[in-house]
Amino acid sequence: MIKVLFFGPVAERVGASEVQVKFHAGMILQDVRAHLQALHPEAFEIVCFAAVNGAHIHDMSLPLADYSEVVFMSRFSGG
Amino acid sequence: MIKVLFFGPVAERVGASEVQVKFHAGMILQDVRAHLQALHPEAFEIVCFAAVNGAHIHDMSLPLADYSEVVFMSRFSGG
Amino acid sequence: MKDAVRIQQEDFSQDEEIKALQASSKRMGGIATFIGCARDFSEGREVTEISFDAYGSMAVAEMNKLRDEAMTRFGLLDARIVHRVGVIGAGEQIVFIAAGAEHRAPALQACHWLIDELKQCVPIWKKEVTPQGDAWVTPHP
Amino acid sequence: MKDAVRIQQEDFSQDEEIKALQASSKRMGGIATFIGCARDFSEGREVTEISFDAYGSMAVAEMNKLRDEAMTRFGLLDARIVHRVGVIGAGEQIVFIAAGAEHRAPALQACHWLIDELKQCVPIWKKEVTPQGDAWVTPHP
Repeated sequence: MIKVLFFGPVAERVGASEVQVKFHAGMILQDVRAHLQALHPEAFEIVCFAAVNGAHIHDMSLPLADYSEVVFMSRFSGG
Repeated sequence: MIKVLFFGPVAERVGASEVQVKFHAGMILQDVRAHLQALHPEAFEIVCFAAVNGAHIHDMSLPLADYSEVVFMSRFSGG
Repeated sequence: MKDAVRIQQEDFSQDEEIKALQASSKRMGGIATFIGCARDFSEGREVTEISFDAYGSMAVAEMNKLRDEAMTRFGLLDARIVHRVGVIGAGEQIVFIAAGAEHRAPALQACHWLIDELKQCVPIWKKEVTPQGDAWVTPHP
Repeated sequence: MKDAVRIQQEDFSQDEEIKALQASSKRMGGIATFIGCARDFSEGREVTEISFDAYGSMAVAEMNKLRDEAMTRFGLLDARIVHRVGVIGAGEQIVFIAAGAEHRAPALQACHWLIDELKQCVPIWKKEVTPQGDAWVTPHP
């Protein structure tokens, strides 16, 4: 199982701060993104960054391990 | 009478923080400076700025009024 | 002593933070700080409060990375970064940055660099609560 | 409330100064501060304390002029400048500058400008007290 987290404006558009995506062998980050984007197109309009296990990831072809924590994030507005 | 003040390193070299200089009609700032420089040459080696009544003065030909407050100062080192 | 890098709901004290910073070295000649505050007015709208959401674990990790990089890049003696989350009223403090160095220029430059980088790199989002409704803030690129 | 520009013997509190600064406007989004501290080491010599002499009336007048100019030049909402005189131990605070603006860049720039100008224009002199004797500090040109 992949745990996917959402925060701030993305969480508001998804309507949840956490969803689970079923893991399968050979899964890459782009698979999770494509799956969720189809379900929540409006939320993914504002997604700019992704993180896996707390690290920024730019390469959507990154292979995922089971139980990874994935986050899709909009532009930050802290400070 | 002209009141002349010294601070910090200049006061230390003069050996006083205040001296009086006798006023005379037509007196200019340079007169006071020349008089004191002759008495305290070592102090005036480090003098960089002069003030009259609390305002920076660059023109040594400034006429002085009786009871003016004159200060000869070294480079500042506050902060 | 409190951690040099923190995310917390409660307010912070500059006096406490500065004391903690100074405790790291008596060679510290200059301390620059930045405090970000909740304004009561933004882009023409009255703002009654600001609500913050954060990806806490990653935010703290990113803030620690920024602190480490600033220490090296500007030769700091110490630095601290505190960001509040939750609901913050108009006029209240949001974020605190302090940079201490032997001389003033690197402290001032590091402080400016840290707040600019924090806004770019740290996963925190703000929502402005106004009488006309709430709105997530879209940062200017 | 204490004056925004002061010369005093006693220590100051950042919390108090920041509160006073913030009280001037709820539109203040960024506050930059600079604190100068007495180092225990300077140009290779151990320093036990620093003693300050000031031409008080002119120093306060010059600090007020700097504050006014910074307010206009950087569009600040408020600014404060406090400088201590007398004898200050190693590690203690000497000078405090705070600049508050709607946004962070002018606050940070004004704070840097104010401490640079203060060192140039304000008639205050420091003497370092070391185990080898006292020495007035000659500023680098």
